Amino acid sequence: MPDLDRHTNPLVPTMVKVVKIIEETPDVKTFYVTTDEGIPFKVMPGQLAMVSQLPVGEGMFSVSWQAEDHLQFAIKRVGLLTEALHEIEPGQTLGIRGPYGNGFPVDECKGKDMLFIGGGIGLAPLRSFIKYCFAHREDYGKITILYGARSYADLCFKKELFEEWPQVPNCEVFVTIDNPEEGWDGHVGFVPAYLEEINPSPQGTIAVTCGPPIMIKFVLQALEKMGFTDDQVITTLEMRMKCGIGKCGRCNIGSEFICLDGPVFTLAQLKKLPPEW
Amino acid sequence: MKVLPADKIREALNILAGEAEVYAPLVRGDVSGYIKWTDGPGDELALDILNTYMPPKHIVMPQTENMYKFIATGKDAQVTEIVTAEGPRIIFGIRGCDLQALHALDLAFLTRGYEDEFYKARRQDLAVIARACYQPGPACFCESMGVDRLNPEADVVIHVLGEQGLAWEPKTPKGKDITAKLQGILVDKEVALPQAADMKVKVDITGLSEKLAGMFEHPVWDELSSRCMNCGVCTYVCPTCYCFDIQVHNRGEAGNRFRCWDSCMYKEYTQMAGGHNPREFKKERFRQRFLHKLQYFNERYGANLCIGCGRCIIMCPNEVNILEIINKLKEVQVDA
Amino acid sequence: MKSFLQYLGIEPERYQLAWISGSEGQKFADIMTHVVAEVKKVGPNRKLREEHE
Amino acid sequence: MSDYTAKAREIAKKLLQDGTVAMVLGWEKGDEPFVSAPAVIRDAADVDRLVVDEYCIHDLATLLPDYRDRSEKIAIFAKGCDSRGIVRLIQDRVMPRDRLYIIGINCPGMKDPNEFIRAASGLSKAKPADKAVKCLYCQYPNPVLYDEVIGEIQQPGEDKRFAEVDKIESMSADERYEFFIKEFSRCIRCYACRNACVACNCRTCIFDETKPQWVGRSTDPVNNILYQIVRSMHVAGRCVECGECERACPVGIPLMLFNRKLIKDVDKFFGPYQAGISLEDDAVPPLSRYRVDDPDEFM
Repeated sequence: MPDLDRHTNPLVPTMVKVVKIIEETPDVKTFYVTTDEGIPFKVMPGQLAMVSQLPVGEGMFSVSWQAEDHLQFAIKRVGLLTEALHEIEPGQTLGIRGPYGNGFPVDECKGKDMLFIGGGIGLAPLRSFIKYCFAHREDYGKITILYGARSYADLCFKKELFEEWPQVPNCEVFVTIDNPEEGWDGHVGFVPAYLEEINPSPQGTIAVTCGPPIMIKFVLQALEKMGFTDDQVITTLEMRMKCGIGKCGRCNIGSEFICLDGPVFTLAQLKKLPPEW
Repeated sequence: MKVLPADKIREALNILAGEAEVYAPLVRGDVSGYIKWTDGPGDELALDILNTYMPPKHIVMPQTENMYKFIATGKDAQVTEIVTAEGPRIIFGIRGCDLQALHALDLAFLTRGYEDEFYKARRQDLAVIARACYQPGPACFCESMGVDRLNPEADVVIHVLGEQGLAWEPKTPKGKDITAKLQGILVDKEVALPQAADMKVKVDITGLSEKLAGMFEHPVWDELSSRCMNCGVCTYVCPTCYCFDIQVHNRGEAGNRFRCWDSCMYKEYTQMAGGHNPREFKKERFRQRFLHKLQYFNERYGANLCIGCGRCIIMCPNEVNILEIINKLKEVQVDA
Repeated sequence: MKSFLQYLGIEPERYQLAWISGSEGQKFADIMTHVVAEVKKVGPNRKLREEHE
Repeated sequence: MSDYTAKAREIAKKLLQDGTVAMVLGWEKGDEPFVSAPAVIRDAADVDRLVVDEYCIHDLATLLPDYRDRSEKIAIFAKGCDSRGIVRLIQDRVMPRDRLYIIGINCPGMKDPNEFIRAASGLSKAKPADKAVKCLYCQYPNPVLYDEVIGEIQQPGEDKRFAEVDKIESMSADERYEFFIKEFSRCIRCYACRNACVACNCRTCIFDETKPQWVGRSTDPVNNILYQIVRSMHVAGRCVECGECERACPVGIPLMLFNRKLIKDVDKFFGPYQAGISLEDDAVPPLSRYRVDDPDEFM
């Protein structure tokens, strides 16, 4: 009989407690989870974890930040599990297993200027990398963050976006919303178009993008137009996942499994895979 | 050569079943499969049919397999038991094709990153008594898929001699242990092994995996998939298809999470909560199945995920035929 | 449905259907009493239960 | 049926050549004489691939929903049972009548290629039958709807469709339950019965629905039988008795015992009614319409 507290079975969750819940937008909440002994496991920016609410179900989420004593997940309400998660209150026990996936290439990006382009809930995975860059500020050059959502209400992490991140040295934050609305005097328009307006230089820069598939598609085109090479562009993919360990089969794109070999790919890697994402 | 006389086969299986779960090719009503040997009424040991309809994969990955039990009360939740099915198992009479399928499953479940502990528990104490296959069937093409049907890599190899019983050839220490248990009923005898018939169907797949890498968007997939109706028969009767789903079952506070076979043929398989489905249509799902078998698995693990048993050809209600597909894929021109 | 469940071997007493308007409180009570009495007659159901370990 | 093929090729060639249709859904030969397989022909030069012989058992109408969101006109070969399936698809608004050119086949009954393949494969010792199980009780050998028809008018056999249902009904409740549990214990939940069914044409099937999930995915006799209860109730009054579900079943579950029971009940409570024999308004399946005098007994 395996030891339930210290089992090593990658398909069986460890129990964690939700200690704090933040309402980011009408349909996004951030959950802080931890155990009595501290964080359940260490994660690198961009890595994933399988979160389960017993008995509802399990879902793969990107860890939006690993703090000293807890993990954060920003979760959008889209399906059965996420609806259930949005109902819970602090003190709830959840299951968690991971970390899964490759994460962002934080070391390879050292010494570069960083351009982060996010849309909607796509900022959640980017945030782990952005905050990592801030925590190791001297390792990275200029940091540019471009973020858009449908409306002001739909912007995630507002406090960081408007108050904290713009204060970081050598960091610029651009925010846009899809349609004009009262009280918003910032930029209006889609992310790819705004990106072209800002027209960042590809020189010594790594672009990291995450968002809805259609946004990613146009952002990639825009970056290419601006002269970014395929090696300079990083994106994260999503697929339906069940096991998280490259066994159950469904999250493959070609012979790569998103849960194991991804979710982070450079555009150069993606172009070698079948266009099924 | 050791020989297990025909009239002692049942006795031998009963002896082995006393110490391990024994899975043997049995016919039970309309179906045949590697079914747990209980010497029960209605089960007929099938050494005289070519192969069983259902593959032996369920021995290492049951169609429904409990993973762990839990209790969830209010805000609390805990896992109460991890169900790992350890213990000795013996597969009796498996052929080279199905054995190679098992090796492909080993690659998927035990290599490249994580080990699947549920699979491993069932696999590690598994002994294989494989059968040399002298008379391949008309849909068989295992040799083209690299199977050694006459010398399967197993703990014991048996050769079916008809009325004389089975020639019994232990190959490994594990096989010698099993043989020792049958000491009383095995006899030493000179026997002539059967004459091996040639395999009628041959297909050369050299270079196919590489060619397919450039054919993802080829229009031929439309034509090839037109006949398919996207049911999951081929994936479930395939000894190498291993995709699974993880599901939960609960009654009140207690429940268990289990996994069950899943199929890339179903729309739900890749349906994401947010609505997007990367393999929304029949063609995409069909293509996924064949590319997984003939290209992706090869790229990742260096082996084919098809072992030429022919079950999918035999069972498909709409006559989709993997041989025909391989041949057409080989024929089409790919623009460089 | 009733006929079909019966065909599967389920006792017909276990599946009953009636139209009751929101205003027919007494009818609701009567029918529920009737259903309970009928089901008690056939005893606990052992069929179509998930014996899922 | 020896002259059917030549006639079929001639018709298909003309339709493709004069642009009446963009594609033809028919059959072609596989690599064994007893294999005929569904085929899509788009080019008049390919019509010689077409065959119509005694192994053309597949209901091609099952493939029509693949083309529902397009606009090309399709020629389709249809036996009696298949034509009833086409009526279903038209009534269910899956395929408009004017997108179809139906080439009817007066059908003397088919052989099941799968029985032959299985017998030849060495996996089974069963002998293939001269007439497929699904054709034994056929009451509609001649198409009910067509633009053109091939072959001699066929006479249906004696109507013994419900003989086996009657047999089950004469058993005790416990015997019936035991019988069905035993049959369904071997179901592998491959959903071939669903996918082979022309009445199963929902865009999102209830069994693929995950929000919520209606039927458990675990394979055990009870969940298997619940799956089949839902499936057969879903096609009650719409099943055209083509028998494809039972033919497609890889483990030989007698699924028509479910369908025929429901056909019998629908006919008894709402009838006389036969699914898919007419496009008239009053031929809409009884469970798809409301009438104040609908009987309560079916509920």
